Amino acid sequence: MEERIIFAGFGGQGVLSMGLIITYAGMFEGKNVSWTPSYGPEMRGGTAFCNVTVSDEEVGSPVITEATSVIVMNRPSLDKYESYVISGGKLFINTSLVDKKAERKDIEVYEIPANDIANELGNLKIANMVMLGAFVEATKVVKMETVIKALPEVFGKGKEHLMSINEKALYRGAELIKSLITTKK
Amino acid sequence: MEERIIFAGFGGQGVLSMGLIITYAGMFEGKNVSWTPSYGPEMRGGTAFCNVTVSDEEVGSPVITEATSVIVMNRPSLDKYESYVISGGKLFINTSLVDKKAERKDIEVYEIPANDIANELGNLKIANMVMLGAFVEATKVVKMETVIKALPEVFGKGKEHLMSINEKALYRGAELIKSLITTKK
Amino acid sequence: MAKVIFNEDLCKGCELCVNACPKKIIEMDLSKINVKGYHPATVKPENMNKCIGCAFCAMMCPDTVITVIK
Amino acid sequence: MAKVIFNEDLCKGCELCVNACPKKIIEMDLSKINVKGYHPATVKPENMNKCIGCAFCAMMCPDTVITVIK
Amino acid sequence: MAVVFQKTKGLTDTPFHYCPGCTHGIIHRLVAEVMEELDVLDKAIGVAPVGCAVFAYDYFSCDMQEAAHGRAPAVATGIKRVHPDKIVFTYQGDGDLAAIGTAEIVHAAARGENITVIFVNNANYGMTGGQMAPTTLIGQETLTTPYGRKAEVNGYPIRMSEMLSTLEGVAYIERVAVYDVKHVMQAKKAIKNAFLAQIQKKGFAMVEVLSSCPTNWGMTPVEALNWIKDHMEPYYPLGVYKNTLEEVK
Amino acid sequence: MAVVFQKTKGLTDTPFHYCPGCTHGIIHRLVAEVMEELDVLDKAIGVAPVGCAVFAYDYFSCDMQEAAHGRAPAVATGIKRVHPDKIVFTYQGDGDLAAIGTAEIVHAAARGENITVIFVNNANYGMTGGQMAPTTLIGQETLTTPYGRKAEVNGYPIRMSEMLSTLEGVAYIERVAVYDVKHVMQAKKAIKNAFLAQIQKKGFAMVEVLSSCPTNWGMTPVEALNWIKDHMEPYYPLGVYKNTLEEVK
Amino acid sequence: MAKVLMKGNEALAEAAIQAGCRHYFGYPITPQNEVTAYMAKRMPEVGGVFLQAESEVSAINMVYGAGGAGARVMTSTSSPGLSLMQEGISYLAGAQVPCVIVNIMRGGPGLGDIQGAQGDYFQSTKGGGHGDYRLIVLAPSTIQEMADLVQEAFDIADEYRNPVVILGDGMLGQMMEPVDFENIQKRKRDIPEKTWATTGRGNREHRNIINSLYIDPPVLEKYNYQLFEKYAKAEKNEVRYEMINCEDADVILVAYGTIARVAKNVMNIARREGYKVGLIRPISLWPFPKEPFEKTVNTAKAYLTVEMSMGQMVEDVKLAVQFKKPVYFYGRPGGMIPEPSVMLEQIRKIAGGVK
Amino acid sequence: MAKVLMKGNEALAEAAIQAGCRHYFGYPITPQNEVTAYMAKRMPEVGGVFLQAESEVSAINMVYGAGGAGARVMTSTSSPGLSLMQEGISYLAGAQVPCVIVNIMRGGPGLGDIQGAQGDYFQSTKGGGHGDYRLIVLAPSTIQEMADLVQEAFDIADEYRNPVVILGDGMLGQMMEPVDFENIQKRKRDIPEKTWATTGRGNREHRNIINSLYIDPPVLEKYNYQLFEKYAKAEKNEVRYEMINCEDADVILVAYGTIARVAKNVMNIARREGYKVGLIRPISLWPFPKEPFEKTVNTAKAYLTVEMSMGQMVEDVKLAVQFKKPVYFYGRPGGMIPEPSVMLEQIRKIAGGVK
Ligand SMILES: Cc1ncc(C[n+]2csc(CCOP(=O)(O)OP(=O)(O)O)c2C)c(N)n1
Ligand SMILES: Cc1ncc(C[n+]2csc(CCOP(=O)(O)OP(=O)(O)O)c2C)c(N)n1
Ligand code: SF4
Ligand code: SF4
Ligand code: SF4
Ligand code: SF4
Ligand code: SF4
Ligand code: SF4
Ligand SMILES: [Mg+2]
Ligand SMILES: [Mg+2]
Repeated sequence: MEERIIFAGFGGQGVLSMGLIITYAGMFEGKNVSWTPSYGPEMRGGTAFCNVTVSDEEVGSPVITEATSVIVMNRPSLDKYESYVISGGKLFINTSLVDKKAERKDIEVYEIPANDIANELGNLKIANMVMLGAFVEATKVVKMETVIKALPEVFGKGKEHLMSINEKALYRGAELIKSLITTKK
Repeated sequence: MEERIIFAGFGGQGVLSMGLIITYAGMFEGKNVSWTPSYGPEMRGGTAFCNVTVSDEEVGSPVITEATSVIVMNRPSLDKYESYVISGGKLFINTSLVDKKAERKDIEVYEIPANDIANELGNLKIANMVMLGAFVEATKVVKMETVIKALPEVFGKGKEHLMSINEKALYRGAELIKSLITTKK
Repeated sequence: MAKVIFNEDLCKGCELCVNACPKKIIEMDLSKINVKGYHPATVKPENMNKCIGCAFCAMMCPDTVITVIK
Repeated sequence: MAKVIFNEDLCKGCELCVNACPKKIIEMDLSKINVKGYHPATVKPENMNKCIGCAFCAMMCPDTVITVIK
Repeated sequence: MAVVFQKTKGLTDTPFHYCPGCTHGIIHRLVAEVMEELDVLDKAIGVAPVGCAVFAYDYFSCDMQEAAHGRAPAVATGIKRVHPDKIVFTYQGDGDLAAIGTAEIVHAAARGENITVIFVNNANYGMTGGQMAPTTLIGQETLTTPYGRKAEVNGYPIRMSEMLSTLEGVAYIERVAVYDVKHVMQAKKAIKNAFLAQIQKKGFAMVEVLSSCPTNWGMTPVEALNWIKDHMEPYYPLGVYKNTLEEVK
Repeated sequence: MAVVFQKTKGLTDTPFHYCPGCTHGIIHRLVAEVMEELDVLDKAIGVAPVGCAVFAYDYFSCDMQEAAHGRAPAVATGIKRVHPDKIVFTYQGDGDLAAIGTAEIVHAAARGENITVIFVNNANYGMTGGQMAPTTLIGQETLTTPYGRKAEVNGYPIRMSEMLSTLEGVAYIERVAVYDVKHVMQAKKAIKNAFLAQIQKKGFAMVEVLSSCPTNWGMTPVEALNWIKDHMEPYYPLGVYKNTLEEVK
Repeated sequence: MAKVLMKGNEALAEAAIQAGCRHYFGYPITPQNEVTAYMAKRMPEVGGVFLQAESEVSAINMVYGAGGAGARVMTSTSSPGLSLMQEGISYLAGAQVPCVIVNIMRGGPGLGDIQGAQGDYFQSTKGGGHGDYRLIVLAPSTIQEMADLVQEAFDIADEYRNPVVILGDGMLGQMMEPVDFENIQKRKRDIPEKTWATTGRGNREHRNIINSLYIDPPVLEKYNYQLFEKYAKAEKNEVRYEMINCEDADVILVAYGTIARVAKNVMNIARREGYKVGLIRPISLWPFPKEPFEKTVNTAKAYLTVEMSMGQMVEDVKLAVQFKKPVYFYGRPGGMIPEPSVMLEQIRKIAGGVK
Repeated sequence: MAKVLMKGNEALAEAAIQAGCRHYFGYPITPQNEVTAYMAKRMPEVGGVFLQAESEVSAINMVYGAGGAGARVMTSTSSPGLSLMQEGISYLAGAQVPCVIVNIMRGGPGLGDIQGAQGDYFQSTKGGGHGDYRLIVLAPSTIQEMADLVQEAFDIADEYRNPVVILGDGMLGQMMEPVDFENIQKRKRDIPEKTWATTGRGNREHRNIINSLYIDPPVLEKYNYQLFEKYAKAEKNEVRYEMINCEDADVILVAYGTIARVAKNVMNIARREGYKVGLIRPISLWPFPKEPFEKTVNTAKAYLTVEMSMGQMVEDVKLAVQFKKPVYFYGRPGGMIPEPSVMLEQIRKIAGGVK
């Protein structure tokens, strides 16, 4: 098993954290993991992304050109990364901010209105968690409970008040997938 | 013909000029020439020397390890350079400042009391010219008149008042050699 | 009567213009997200007539978003 | 009564001591050339009794040639 | 209706890459406006630094050179000595000018190099993520002073305007700030003077601009303006430190 | 009879390589005497420059490091941060300190680095044959200002003591000269203060010494002393520029 | 929990501290800023010194002072910063001051970009500074190895009284992988006491002097020969490399650092396709490992060197292979990562019909 | 009188002026001080600019500014100074700014000494700065050639928009030989107008920008490839060397600069002794001349590379000879000159019985 995942969005949408959480979770589950952020001049704005590999084998290139999954949180990210998904791979689109449809036909596309759901939950900042929940549910790269275990590593211990809202968002994202899949069936 | 000459003495004894004069003279006579000074931290004192090659062929190494002639103006120079003279070569010693005798037996040694003669001529600074005159007379590397022609190149044009005393010193040095040779006969 | 024009897609939502406007008529348009991903600054049409054309907003805008007409 | 001692072989003949001596008793020994090739500074024996041991010469000597005794 | 304010021709159409609310943008605009007003855009040659303003060569609508970190004054010197009648300026951050480029700025000033220097003091290294600059205040937390800058360890913030004003080659030095409209207008005047000094061949001219870095200071852009006023200005007093200009009407 | 004056133990037996009458020798002796008198030779670590004093490591009878040209203050900083209780000093020429090493000295001073700097200003680059230094006077002929230093081309000589005194980290700065006995004695006092500042952990201390270079000035050693007095001193006023020392009896 | 997830830059910094480094001098530059930041935070906690220098020129000279004074000292930077350090590095090697210098390479030349690259191989291994000297250059390819090698680097530096370079790239600096600090294996070494350090004379008989000036050429020559005796010893004892699947390999990939990871993947894919492919991964870039080439040159059909540059290490590969077999090259400069697919294609082409 | 007796450093400076160089920025250092002094004197006479920078770091960045502004510009220094210029040189190459950089090498590493040496070959030819770039490096061996090559260097720099290095040594800088300035032969070149220079926009449509930053890796990669196309052109057109007595030679000496003169003498002596000895003297060190080796590798029995270093060019010789024949090395570091007698002895040994 080797999952090569790209998370992408605006700076400030928490895409680096999404990747980190999966990386920690993968490590906790005894997998080989690697996380590579985009980095550039410090100036904010523009696109941020990270590459995450979770694998049973040693991790080769930390830079992903053939992704098993791609998560795009905004429109420019879709434009840039759609082509990175391998045939048969998965593409997660944050439809709250992306008005375009995916063009590829050879991949599985998940449309998640992450910001809208986050808004419903009362906090726009947790759109990334909604998306992450969906991603975990759809891919099963790691278990949801390991993801929950990983949260404090990324957000800092002692921020328990944040945890419950994050968890809630994760589960909402996951539910969405369940219902989608149910729908499909 | 290739003459490889080392001039050595205290800084301030004019050894670089001696070498330069021969170099110019060699050039004027259509020879291949090269002049290499000692250079070091600017601080005055210590030993100064230069290497001069006058040759019918292209000049190879500008640094002389096997000299056809060596001119030493002080004691440390004798200690250092006596061994550089090739067998059959010539060694010129300024006996005014060098109380030691040459040790080599396989070379021709010329003992010139250059400072004393310069003193006689009324100017200690021209000891180097006395020595140079002797050297030219003994080796015939270049003609004396070419040496005279070369003087303004080294001391600057328009310093004619200096020239006559320099010329006088050159000829006194040359005479000394002539008399030495006569004596020998 | 004066008017301010926002080159919306350049706006980064920093609110320096909001802060600078003596008439306090500039606000962020929370209903929009521009190509850069920000809520752009705007003056509601109903408030535009309060603009005195002082150009304080434009002078404090770091991104040359604002043109002022009078 | 004072006395100056010159470590002759260190002397570079700069004459700063000559210049500094209030008693003007230091001179260059033109009869000698030291290992460095300079005429070293000296006080003639007949002048040594004029030395007041002020050590001005030593304080101006850049080459620590001079020791002063009093 | 007439246009009261519009974007200067001194700037290209390329949008700034600066963070939201970063006053680098304001300062750029002022420099560009001054060049337009003095009508020197066609003979100006600018030197961009390494720092957040590294892409300045994309923004000013004149010829530009991108210098190595800190070396803009040397690069500008090279240009000015080739084109003594052109208008040469550098735009530098406080890391660029006051740290790695200390020797270059001191000697450009001492030489009275006839150039104009725009010195953006934002009390940290913006581009690399907010490390201590020579201008970082005592107590200020940065990436490399996580416990606050301590005088015993890192010494004291350097007041470049004061230090450089001791040099004879300096024609004009002023320190300004851009935290409100009034000060922005003063800043523009200072920048104009610094270009005039060059036009009048008076020697080295510099304007130090107290500027914000909301991103690395961890503040909103508006809070950052206040921080300039409340924390920077007291340590870095505004004003003219040297002026040998002829009066210009 | 008692010894009134003899060579200090602060110096080794190696004879100086300096030119006849070069006052580097006097300054060396003063530094060595001060260290002997303060009894710090066993815990002193000196940093030699690149310049005529490059062999200083052969002369001072304490541990020494030879620094790259201009970098002595950085080297000294490295040493001092490892051994904060040792006595660390640099000995630097005006090319070393005021040209290539400008950034290093400015920042050592700004940091209030607790070191002592002996700064030998002889208005040229002695070691390399007498080129212009940042301290070369206007009109002075050197190898690289064969027509005399011109302000329009080379700018103005830098007064380092004045410039560095604007920095807060500085504990002690004095400019002295060594052209006669009285001034030599004053120079020694200043050097002692600069070491005391370090012992008292006051921060950065520097003594600028106006010194001669008879060889490259083309003068006799005695003429050179007069030239310091007549030409250098007027541009480089002697005196204490900063002093935060506690009184020591 | 033995393993912690860390950025390469942070692992490097932590490993240095665990190796006893208590003095760090540096200047910020992307993509190594996390080293500086980590040191700024950690050094005060362990009673060490973190000092941000005014430039890389200063930083390397502070390293000289501190190293000469006997400390375990480190600096880190990225490509342009390394260029500024070249004079200082030549002095460090010349005066035999031990220290660890980290270069987290980025794209060049000039300002270039800030992505990971390998364009500074020549600079580190052949001598970017003046004169005859050598640096020991170690190139990790995982975060764990970064931690391992940094610790060893301090020991090597002290044993040889020589600067040791850790040559990484932006990718390695920025990525996170789990690191185990508890089981780091280091070679046992006889690290001599630093009796030469300038610690103040104390009651020592002699003065200690840190110096690289030998104004008399014959003396300098002799000194150079001494340095090269030391280098010869390093060439004997400090060669490191990894060699995988080389016994039966027709085509042997040669790569170091980040790109060696990619090459390893490619090797596995190619093996699955039936090509006999091996990998030589130099870990010490100087001394360059000749041994794995000597061992394989008779059995391999060709070598394919892959670098994130226009081709630098490939010269050393050619010298090691001695032109007995073809040495091919594939590289991409400017922060781009050579494509696995291109490598595979080249392998197929080189291997020809032979599977 | 056509020939004038001049120091190498002075001839170099005069030749630069005759080549139209009107801007010189430099910092004093032995053994190249005569260049600075000469420029200080001459530039004002010809209406040019001589400026003594505050350091080599500044000097090279002034060169960048002036070269980018369209001037024919030069700097000169010696080994430690060159090390300080490495960042600037990488920028110059990266931004394609033409200029001439003179290195009158001395003994190293570190402060070393001030005698002529050849320890900076790697630094100049492989890249002492960061990133992938190349300098064109020319190595004169007589004062006349110094004058010739400097003039050509400016043309090459302008044709290629690239820095050109004149690599001499202290010996060449200090010695005097007769020089003829009147009959300097230069290749006719199409030197393009400097339409890219920052001269002020004037009525130009576009702005000119001198820059080496390409923050987007694919763009930087492409730019790197462009640079290397240029370098490939130089490798084709700018190779220079001298080849003497190689047709029948059993042993071929390989040497550049000062020591090539000594090698030539040795060749003559050896020939007189009956040994068939030839000489290959690379004049362009980069691009390194492979041709003379290709021409001789089948007939020669061995090569003997002689350098005033611990052995640097010898690597390029090996790469050129491709291990088809043995390549021996004899060198002395630290400013010492390899001994003719030792060379002879080696020749005798290598030639063996064969005369
Ligand atoms: C030689 C070198 N060292 C370090 C860097 C990394 N670097 C880029 S910008 C910068 C600091 C910028 O700070 P400042 O000059 O204050 O500008 P700001 O970003 O704050 O506007 C540094 C250290 C570099 N590019 N080159
Ligand atoms: C990097 C470098 N640049 C230049 C030099 C050459 N150099 C040696 S000493 C010196 C100047 C010395 O002048 P100063 O510091 O004033 O000392 P002084 O000799 O006058 O006492 C120079 C330029 C060098 N050794 N290293
Ligand atoms: S011009 Fe003045 S009043 Fe109008 S919006 Fe701008 S700041 Fe407000
Ligand atoms: S100041 Fe400019 S960028 Fe900021 S919010 Fe207002 S219009 Fe937008
Ligand atoms: S001690 Fe005083 S009086 Fe005696 S010689 Fe010296 S200077 Fe003259
Ligand atoms: S001062 Fe010293 S060196 Fe100079 S002449 Fe007097 S004793 Fe000699
Ligand atoms: S990092 Fe700071 S200085 Fe740089 S653009 Fe952002 S706010 Fe401005
Ligand atoms: S060159 Fe000048 S400074 Fe150097 S030792 Fe000689 S006189 Fe002194
Ligand atoms: Mg800043
Ligand atoms: Mg000086």
